[in-house]
Amino acid sequence: MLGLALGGVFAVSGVGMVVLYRATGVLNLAYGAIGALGSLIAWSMINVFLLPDWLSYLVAVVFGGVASLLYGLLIGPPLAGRDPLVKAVGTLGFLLILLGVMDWVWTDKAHALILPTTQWGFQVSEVTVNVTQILAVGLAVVITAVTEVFLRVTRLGAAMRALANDREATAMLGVPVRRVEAAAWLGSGLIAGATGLLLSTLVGLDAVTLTFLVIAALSAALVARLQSLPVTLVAGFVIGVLQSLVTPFSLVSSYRSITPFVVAIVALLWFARRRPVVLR
Amino acid sequence: MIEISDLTVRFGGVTPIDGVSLRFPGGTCGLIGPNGAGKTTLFNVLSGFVSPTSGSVRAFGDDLLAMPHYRRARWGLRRTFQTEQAIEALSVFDNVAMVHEHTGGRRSRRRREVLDAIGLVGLEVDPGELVGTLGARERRLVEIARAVVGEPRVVLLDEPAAGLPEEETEHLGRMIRRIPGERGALVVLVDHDMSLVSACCEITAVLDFGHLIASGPTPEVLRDERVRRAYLGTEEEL
Amino acid sequence: MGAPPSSDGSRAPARPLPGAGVERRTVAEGAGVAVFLALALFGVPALRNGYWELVLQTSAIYTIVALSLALLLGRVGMISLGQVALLAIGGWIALRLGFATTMPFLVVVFVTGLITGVLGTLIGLPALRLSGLHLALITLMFAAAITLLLEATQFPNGGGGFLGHSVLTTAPSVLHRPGFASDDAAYYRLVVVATGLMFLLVVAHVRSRAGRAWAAIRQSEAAALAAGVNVTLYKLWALALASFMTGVAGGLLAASGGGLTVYQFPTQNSIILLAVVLMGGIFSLWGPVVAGLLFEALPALLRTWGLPADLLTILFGLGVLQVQLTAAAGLASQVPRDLARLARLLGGAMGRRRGQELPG
Amino acid sequence: MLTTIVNSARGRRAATLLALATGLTLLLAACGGNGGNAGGSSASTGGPVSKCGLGNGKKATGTPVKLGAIVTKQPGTDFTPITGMAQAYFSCVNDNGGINGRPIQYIVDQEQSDPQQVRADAVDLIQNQGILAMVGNTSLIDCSVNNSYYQQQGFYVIGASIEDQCHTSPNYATVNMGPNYSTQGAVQYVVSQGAKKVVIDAANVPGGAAEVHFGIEYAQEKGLATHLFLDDVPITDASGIALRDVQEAGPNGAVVLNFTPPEGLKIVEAAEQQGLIDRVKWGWSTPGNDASVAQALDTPWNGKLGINAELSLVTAKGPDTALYRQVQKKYAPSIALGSFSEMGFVAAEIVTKALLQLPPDQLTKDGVNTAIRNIKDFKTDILCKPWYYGNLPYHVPNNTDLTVTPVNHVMTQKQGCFEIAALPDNNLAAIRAAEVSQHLNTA
Repeated sequence: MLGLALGGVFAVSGVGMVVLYRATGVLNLAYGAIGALGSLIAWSMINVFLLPDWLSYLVAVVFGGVASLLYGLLIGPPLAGRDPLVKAVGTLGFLLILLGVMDWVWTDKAHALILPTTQWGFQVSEVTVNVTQILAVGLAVVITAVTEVFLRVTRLGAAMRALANDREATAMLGVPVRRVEAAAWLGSGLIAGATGLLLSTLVGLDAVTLTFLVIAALSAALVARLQSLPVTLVAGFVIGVLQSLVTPFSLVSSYRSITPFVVAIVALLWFARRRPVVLR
Repeated sequence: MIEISDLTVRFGGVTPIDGVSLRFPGGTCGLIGPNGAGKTTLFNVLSGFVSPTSGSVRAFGDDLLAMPHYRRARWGLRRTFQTEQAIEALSVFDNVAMVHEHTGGRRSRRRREVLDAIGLVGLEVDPGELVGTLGARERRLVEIARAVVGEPRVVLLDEPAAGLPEEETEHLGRMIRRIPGERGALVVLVDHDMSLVSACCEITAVLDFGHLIASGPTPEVLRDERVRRAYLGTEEEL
Repeated sequence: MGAPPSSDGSRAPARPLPGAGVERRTVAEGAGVAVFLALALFGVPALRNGYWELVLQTSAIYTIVALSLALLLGRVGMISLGQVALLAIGGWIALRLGFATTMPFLVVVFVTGLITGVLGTLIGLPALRLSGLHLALITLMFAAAITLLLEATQFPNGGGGFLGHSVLTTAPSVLHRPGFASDDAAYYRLVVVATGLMFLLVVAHVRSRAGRAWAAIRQSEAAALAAGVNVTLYKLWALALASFMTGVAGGLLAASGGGLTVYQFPTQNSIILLAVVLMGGIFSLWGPVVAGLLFEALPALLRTWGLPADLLTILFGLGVLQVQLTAAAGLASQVPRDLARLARLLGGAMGRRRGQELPG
Repeated sequence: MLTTIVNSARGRRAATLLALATGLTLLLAACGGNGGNAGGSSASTGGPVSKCGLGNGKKATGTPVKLGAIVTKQPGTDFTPITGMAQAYFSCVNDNGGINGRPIQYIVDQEQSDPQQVRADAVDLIQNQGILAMVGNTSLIDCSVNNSYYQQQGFYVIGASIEDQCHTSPNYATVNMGPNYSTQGAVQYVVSQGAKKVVIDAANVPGGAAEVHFGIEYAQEKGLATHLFLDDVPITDASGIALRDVQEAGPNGAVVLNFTPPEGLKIVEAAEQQGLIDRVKWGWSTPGNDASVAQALDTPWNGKLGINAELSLVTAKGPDTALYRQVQKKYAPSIALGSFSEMGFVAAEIVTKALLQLPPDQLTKDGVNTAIRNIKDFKTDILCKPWYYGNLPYHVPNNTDLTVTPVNHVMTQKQGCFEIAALPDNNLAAIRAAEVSQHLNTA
């Protein structure tokens, strides 16, 4: 169960990134930073401005969507025709900006944001499970399912899938490319905001930790070759469970947080084992 | 001489080359066909970027397919690309010298042979000039100079005239015709400009949808009914 | 957008490719290098300011790391998001050798470079099959994994066993300096000389057969292969050279003031290093010098002025975006041109975005 | 009370330490100080309050006396409340006659755990800024990085410690005792409660095992079985961990934790849920001395969790603690009352007293550092025993401390001042011998 909760976190982050990558070709490495900043804003609203909790959580999620959308509108188009690497490095710039802002505004003080769901728990044999953990698992499954259905059933979804294949051809077919991309930025940003809230409860509200957790979460997306949502979901859970299974073996226990990176490296190498010469 | 026997290339469900047997005896040979006929794929098989599903390729008695791709340049196989690939970060001289030094050219003869190749293609720029600052025509010529430097045995030219104005094409044609004589290399020319092909090539082969539909002396091939139909089908001018 | 979509991630941002040539080094530039070296070697120690000497010493060491990254990125077109992790590996090896053997300092540093070169090449093997985004990601994954491994093993501090770390020893993880450079000023000079040698090494390579092969690989692997370049060999060679230099930097860092801790090599430093290298410029040899200064000296300057260091993170982020958006060649080659470009970008951004609905 | 867990994930360490600092602020302190603070004057509320420096109310002018500090401030770890409180005390001194008329200028360099930076900062402060003394240094790496430099420059630092290196140098003395001695203190507490086996459970972080080895050594000296568990943080399986610890300890055993408050809290709360409180004795090193812990633990825990405390409770009634609260209120209201700021206050108080006793012509680098090294028998009610510097190869001047425990959601004193026991490895035998022979705290 604990592995599943952790895996849910990997999975839900991975799903958000894959959706965006499929629609826009951008691997958003600032994904974690967006969620972290949203959570810090929620923290300030609750603890400094004494606003209601539900409003603060809502703002955190909406902030994720808006921040992501803004980046998508401002930086996305000029880089649209460029290589995926250039686009990804661009999001690294965004990551650094967000990180700098977080360190500057919220300084280095420790913050804690505990979702109320964490207090509700129950006992499964000797292990206490809280609702936030269940929420993480549930959110991962629900978001994957909803997004998958959305991509398959709705017109916008179909347009997104088409975009993933060939941007220029899709544009020629009369699909409003920029609007579809904006929708993807917004959607993935909303998921980032929600994931950020979950993570700040499960892992802790710390700008640096949350920002770079994205690297671990990427492993699930990479196993799915940045394409398949269901595979991302399953991979996330498998990595989470794998990591918690390693815990009892004291020899490797202290190295267990390496699990996602090892999985990602193996996946990348496996997919690259046959590579044709790239011709332009 | 290049001898291609029963060559088939398959990518998943697509078969860009389907059982082609073909012989380029020497001199300058043309290879034409509508878009998607398999010309560039055939070049890619020759230069090793694509592994054929079946078939064999022998060039001057050697089994070309058995060589690793970077070794083929050393053996004497050179090519240009549809979109030119002159190295922008290097000077004209270094672009050509790079091929010379990686294909076993003697160091003592490098300078002379590189300048010789630059002269052969008629490049009238400072050899120290960076390729990145050159125009489209000069870049094409740099790429051809790289293909003819040293001791080439087979030179594959992939649409060298693409995007060039007519008078440039004539100059290009004159230059291509000189290559077999001055370098002793077999030239295979792919181009859509039929005047260039008929001006350069004694014999020509025609591919359509991966099949060889005609080959022989160029004027005859161009009159061939199947060839005309293949081009008409794609609404391309002969 | 002017730049054509390219399938090869290693391609430089846009044509014409800027600043390719050390070949075109002019007399003036040579004189500039000489003056710069003289200032670095004799001017800085003459100030008798121990603080800036230490800051610039670290800057010089990070200049080597930046140089290795710029070599991979600018010359060969291979990206690495794990260069700081490799620096940490270099530091670990140097300390391990330093504590386990009685080899002289310079030998330790050199051997460290060789071992790191081999390890870096092994780690970089995937680079032979991956390029662009996937290469960036796998190096990032390696960096994260290495950082975690180091946190578990710690740096050697004279303890026993293979790891050489004893939890009961309170000795710091410092490599002993050579007798001829035991004080800070002398060690600073040693570091500057070593950095200069690394630049010479790179210049020698770039001007040679290897440099021409790399230029071909960077632009198009297909063209390189067609030209007879053994792409695998030259990529490995580039990895080995970059890793060697990073290893040497790790050795130098291990003997710099204070030694090494596992906290100073977080994964994000590899990302920030990429940011400053892009800002400094990957095509000019001055780029890594600028990057080293941005990475180490600028934070020190801000501290001196009492400004928050977080501003730098933001600045580096903006720098990366600017370089990516304008395909600029970095501060070193063209500060003035960048400014003009930025102005044009700001002016043209609106129009460009409107035109974006159209394909191509 | 600066027991911390040097942790790879800075966030967690941060959270812990900060919670530790802010937590104490919130203490509603029923009877914190019970007169248990040896060495200080015990006084009732409204009783005497110490004065800042000369206490004459005159503003100091003239050439400033420069002091410096290096302090860690990075995402996740912020020790600046220590230097911040020292600054507040110096401001108070400057408003009260300064150092015989001259104001103190306090220059604090913040560092981010980068050895090269920390080394350069020390050079900057000593060579460029020309400081006369280092006071309030609190850093994850300053002791190991700069010990030799301070030695070479003749600087005698007064700081607070995390690393063991802070206690093994002739040039570094701290007002607290650090995690290693503090964990030993917690083990001593459970042993004094009759534990027959000691299980130590600590965070699996760099140096995690080293941080608790005095505790293990003490139990083994007493002939008790020990077992060490290192758990990854953040803890995700608190219930399993609590059960495992208790089962390993067995009947009449004890479990001693070395975790930051949020992590340790997970374990003790899980123990309560599973009804494990009374199956073993429970101990916790200094980080557990935190208001968040006291508030979170319900009445079943009353008096049953012994937490080692290195400094007095901030609510104690001594004159120095009273002044500390006053200075905080007036000069540094944004800094939390807590052990961090207490440490800064004590360090600043110690150096101010040393400076005031110097003739004007002795206010030089050598004069001041000699005076610091000669500090003996500095009495304050914030510490159990008088503080001293002395001519020693290693320093643990704060080696007597107390045990506190949560009672009805408030931290209260459980055990009065007791000595951290001398062990073959912890230098305390030699230190105590020197205390006697040099009359360091026995005047």
